[in-house]
Amino acid sequence: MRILITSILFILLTPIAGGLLAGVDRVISARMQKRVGPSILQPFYDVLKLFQKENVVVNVSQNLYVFSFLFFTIFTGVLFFIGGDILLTVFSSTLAGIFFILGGYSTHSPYSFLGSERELISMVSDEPMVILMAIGMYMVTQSFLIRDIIAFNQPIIYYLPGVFIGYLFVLTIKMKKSPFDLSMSHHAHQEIVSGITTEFSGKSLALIEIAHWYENIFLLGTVFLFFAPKPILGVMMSLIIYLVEIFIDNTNARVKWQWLFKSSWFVALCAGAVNIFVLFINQS
Amino acid sequence: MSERMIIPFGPQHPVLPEPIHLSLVLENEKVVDVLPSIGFVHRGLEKLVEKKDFLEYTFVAERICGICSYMHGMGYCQAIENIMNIEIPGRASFLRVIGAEFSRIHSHLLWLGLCADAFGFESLFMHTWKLREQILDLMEEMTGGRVIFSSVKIGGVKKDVDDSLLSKINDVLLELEPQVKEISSVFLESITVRHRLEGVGVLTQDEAVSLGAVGPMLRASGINQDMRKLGYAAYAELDFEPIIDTEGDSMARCRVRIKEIFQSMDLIRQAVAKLPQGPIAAPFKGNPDGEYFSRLEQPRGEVIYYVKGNGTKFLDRMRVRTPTFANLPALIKVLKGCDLADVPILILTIDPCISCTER
Amino acid sequence: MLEKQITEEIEIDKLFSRCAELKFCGYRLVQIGCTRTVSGVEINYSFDNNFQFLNLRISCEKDQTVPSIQSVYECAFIYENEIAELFGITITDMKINFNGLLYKAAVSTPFGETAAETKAVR
Amino acid sequence: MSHISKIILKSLFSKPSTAMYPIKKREYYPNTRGAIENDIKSCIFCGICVKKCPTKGLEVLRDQKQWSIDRCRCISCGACVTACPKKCLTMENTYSAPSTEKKVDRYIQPEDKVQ
Amino acid sequence: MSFFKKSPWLIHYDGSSCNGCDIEVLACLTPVYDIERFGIINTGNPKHADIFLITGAVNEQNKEVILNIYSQMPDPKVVIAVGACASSGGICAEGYNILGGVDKLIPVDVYVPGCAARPEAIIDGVVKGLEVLENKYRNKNKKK
Ligand code: SF4
Ligand code: SF4
Ligand code: SF4
Ligand code: SF4
Ligand code: SF4
Ligand code: SF4
Ligand code: SF4
Ligand code: SF4
Repeated sequence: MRILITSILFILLTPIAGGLLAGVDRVISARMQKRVGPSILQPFYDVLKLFQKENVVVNVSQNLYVFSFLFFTIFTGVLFFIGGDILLTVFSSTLAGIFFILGGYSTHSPYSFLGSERELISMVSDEPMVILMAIGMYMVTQSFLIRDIIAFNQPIIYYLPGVFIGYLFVLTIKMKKSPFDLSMSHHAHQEIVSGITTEFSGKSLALIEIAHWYENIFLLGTVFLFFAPKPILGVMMSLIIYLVEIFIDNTNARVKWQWLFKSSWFVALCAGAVNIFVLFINQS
Repeated sequence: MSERMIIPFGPQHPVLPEPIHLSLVLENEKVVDVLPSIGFVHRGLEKLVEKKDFLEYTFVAERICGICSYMHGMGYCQAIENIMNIEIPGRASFLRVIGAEFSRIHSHLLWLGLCADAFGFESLFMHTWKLREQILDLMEEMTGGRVIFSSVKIGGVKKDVDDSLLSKINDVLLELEPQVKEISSVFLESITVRHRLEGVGVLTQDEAVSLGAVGPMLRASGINQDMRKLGYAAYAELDFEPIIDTEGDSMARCRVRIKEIFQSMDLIRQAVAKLPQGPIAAPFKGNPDGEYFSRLEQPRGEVIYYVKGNGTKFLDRMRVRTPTFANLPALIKVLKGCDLADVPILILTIDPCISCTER
Repeated sequence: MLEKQITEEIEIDKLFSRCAELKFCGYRLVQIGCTRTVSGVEINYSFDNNFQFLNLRISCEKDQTVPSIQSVYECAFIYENEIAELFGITITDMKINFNGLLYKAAVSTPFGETAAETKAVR
Repeated sequence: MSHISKIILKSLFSKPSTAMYPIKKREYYPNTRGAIENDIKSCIFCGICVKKCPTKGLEVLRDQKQWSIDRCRCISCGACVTACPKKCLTMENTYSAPSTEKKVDRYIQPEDKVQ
Repeated sequence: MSFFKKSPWLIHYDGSSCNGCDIEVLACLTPVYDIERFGIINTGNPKHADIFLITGAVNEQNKEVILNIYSQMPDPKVVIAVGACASSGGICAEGYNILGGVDKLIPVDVYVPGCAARPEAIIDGVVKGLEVLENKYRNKNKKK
């Protein structure tokens, strides 16, 4: 019963929180650029407008992919917030990402093709670190279940500072922030136009947008995990990390995929793997 | 995975403010071949001399391009003045220098912004263009226009600048200089920016010459060539040295342009200090008869106006060879073999001005 | 400020060798431009060497052909194609030839008729 | 990175430089080139301005005492203002407003004109 | 309730403009004018756009591009012609390669005169365009 209520609450509340966070992002970015910027509710207006827009579908499978992307993103979030298995969330979020990529490939436009290719590279780049995080959490708490991880007596960050740093790095990739916004962007300054989303419009674009809200909340949730036993600190930290991501977004040029790939594996190795290794030595 | 893919780049493309079309042949994300096609902005302005008399054509010349509008008007008028032996008053020639150098600053700031945009650095784009607005405001106060100035006319300039405006020019420059310094250090020092610019699109000295490159493109490859040294307008009475760099990559071109902003500020200060009193335009009669090649240094490099008159109101020929046109061969050269992600930067690095290229 | 501008009128068949000489002496190709005359066109090849401006001029009747100088000055291709397309002049042995697809203007060879013909229309 | 951080943080905690148009109207300079107006009472319909206009945006109907300007054509070059012998044309420093139709402004001289 | 007024995304195409109007359109995005205040994003992608801003006249080559972008935009959509060139051909209308204003090709909803059109004029034009966009949406729904 509790699980059901949590799931429903998550499904209903997340778009509100996610949309607001996106609005905060827009406003703060604008202020950093010495502009006034849009209203904080702008992301909601955008999505609602997209629903009113005529739908141009390039092919049928496209919508199926978008729907699957949204479904698995929500599923990931639900799994996470009801305290399920962390490996399973990693797996299902990857699955969601794959549907998104397939959606991009399915449109046969060169821009979305290249965008999908780059998204794939981003995924390959951030995956090792994400898995290291799951392993690290297991090594500290002896459980893959998120509810056990939360119930652990101490903030996990004490044991996993390196993993945390490495995870922050890939968070920038996952949130598609500059310098790692290679695969898509809705502001017009990309050599591949809107990347994966180039061929999506109207309702399907709105669904993608909403899926990203869910994704962001899930990602901030994982940041929270590192501080779980101290909920206030945890929420504070996730919000601060979000602001840091906006800051990074505004202070960097977009890098090329080779650099993205190399740097993320490098960080995963240096910060993440070393941290895990130290843990391993201590425990044995 | 070495299948080839052709991706169309432009004419409508978010990172290109202007329509140029390139078919890029890609192998993975490497560009192996480039097939340019232009003509999207071709208006046939050169042929309009048959329909507009040589006085009216000044307005057309200014609208060859909205970025170098000032210098287009100036180059055309200089050609006519030389044919008709009109001696423009000293004050006018200094005012022309001030206008032209302000155009250069605004154009280079515009370029820096677009370049930042091309490598996905939105906040830098915004901050650079914010600085540019102050220059435009000043230009508007001086000439009446933000981009099309309608300020130069045959024989001189249309609007004089009073003392209070002159001191305002100095004040604004004083205020702007540290801000431009701050912005430019981001371009020169930020790690991610350097990652995107350094070593990208290298043009050697020999290539630059044989491909006929001009302007910052040529100077960044180590060649000392700046048409202002010809001493047109009042440049002969001002003290400056062309800015040269040796690396020949995108970073070098960026550096040259940044240094030229400060050089232009300095030139404006010199011109303001030396501005003589007197009339701002010389009267003239008759129609042009003869020919002249008028050469100017625009923000993008050397431009040539060839004007041939026949003693009537209508000119025989008015040809303009713009810097971007001369830089196209070099652009095609640097594009071959680059990464797709570098394409926008490489296109921008010649500071393309398609509208004047195609006229 | 008057810059000294030398114009050398030469025969079409001397063009190539003269360009090669200039190239050897370090001249840079500044532009190639075409102007209509009463019976044909004249083409200006402008060069610059350290601010020395030199202009080669050839006159060409409507049916004459002009040799390409691309093998001397690589960047000449862009000017030669432009002239061929807008003026309808045949340039022989072009290495890079757009075959009239550079501008793709609405009117083919908009500068095609000679000055005499335009006067008649006006 | 540090330079841009400084710029960005400074901007974040200071007032945006947005001019807030159209909430706040903008003052133009006396020199600003804008729309052409005709003081139609003193116009003599000589048609000189029509001849001088490089975009053929002006029209004079002498018999109807009408002077008209096509706002969509005018490039604010000021050639007509310079040419007018009666100096009845002026260039305002405000622009002509956007419209949903192509706008031709007609100025008709009142019958009881005093010249 | 329609949200078009709150979130108009635009695409900008430079026809054969001289860049004058062009850079003024870009200037509208920058801090001093900041049209993102109206929820506007310059998407650069016709499939995401509601407003089509065109600068410069139509010529032989770009007419297909303009038609293509226009047809790719999902309904409802609004076309704004910015500057004298886009509205009527302006100074270059007599050029041999120029067809004329944008309205020769596709229906134009708002004309912004000026050479170059000032950023303030462009903002006014876009605000006018929003009304049109809203009306188009209402009419479409009524017809259904
Ligand atoms: S860099 Fe990407 S996320 Fe940032 S403003 Fe530009 S498009 Fe948006
Ligand atoms: S080079 Fe560019 S900016 Fe300069 S006059 Fe030509 S078109 Fe204008
Ligand atoms: S380079 Fe040409 S098209 Fe570009 S802004 Fe300058 S004059 Fe205009
Ligand atoms: S410098 Fe001039 S004259 Fe001497 S060889 Fe060279 S081209 Fe001939
Ligand atoms: S030139 Fe002056 S007086 Fe003559 S028609 Fe025009 S506005 Fe009237
Ligand atoms: S300002 Fe210029 S374009 Fe406008 S009406 Fe007068 S002459 Fe014509
Ligand atoms: S408005 Fe157009 S048709 Fe009229 S003169 Fe100007 S360019 Fe020619
Ligand atoms: S209206 Fe004027 S500024 Fe705008 S594109 Fe045309 S000529 Fe250029």
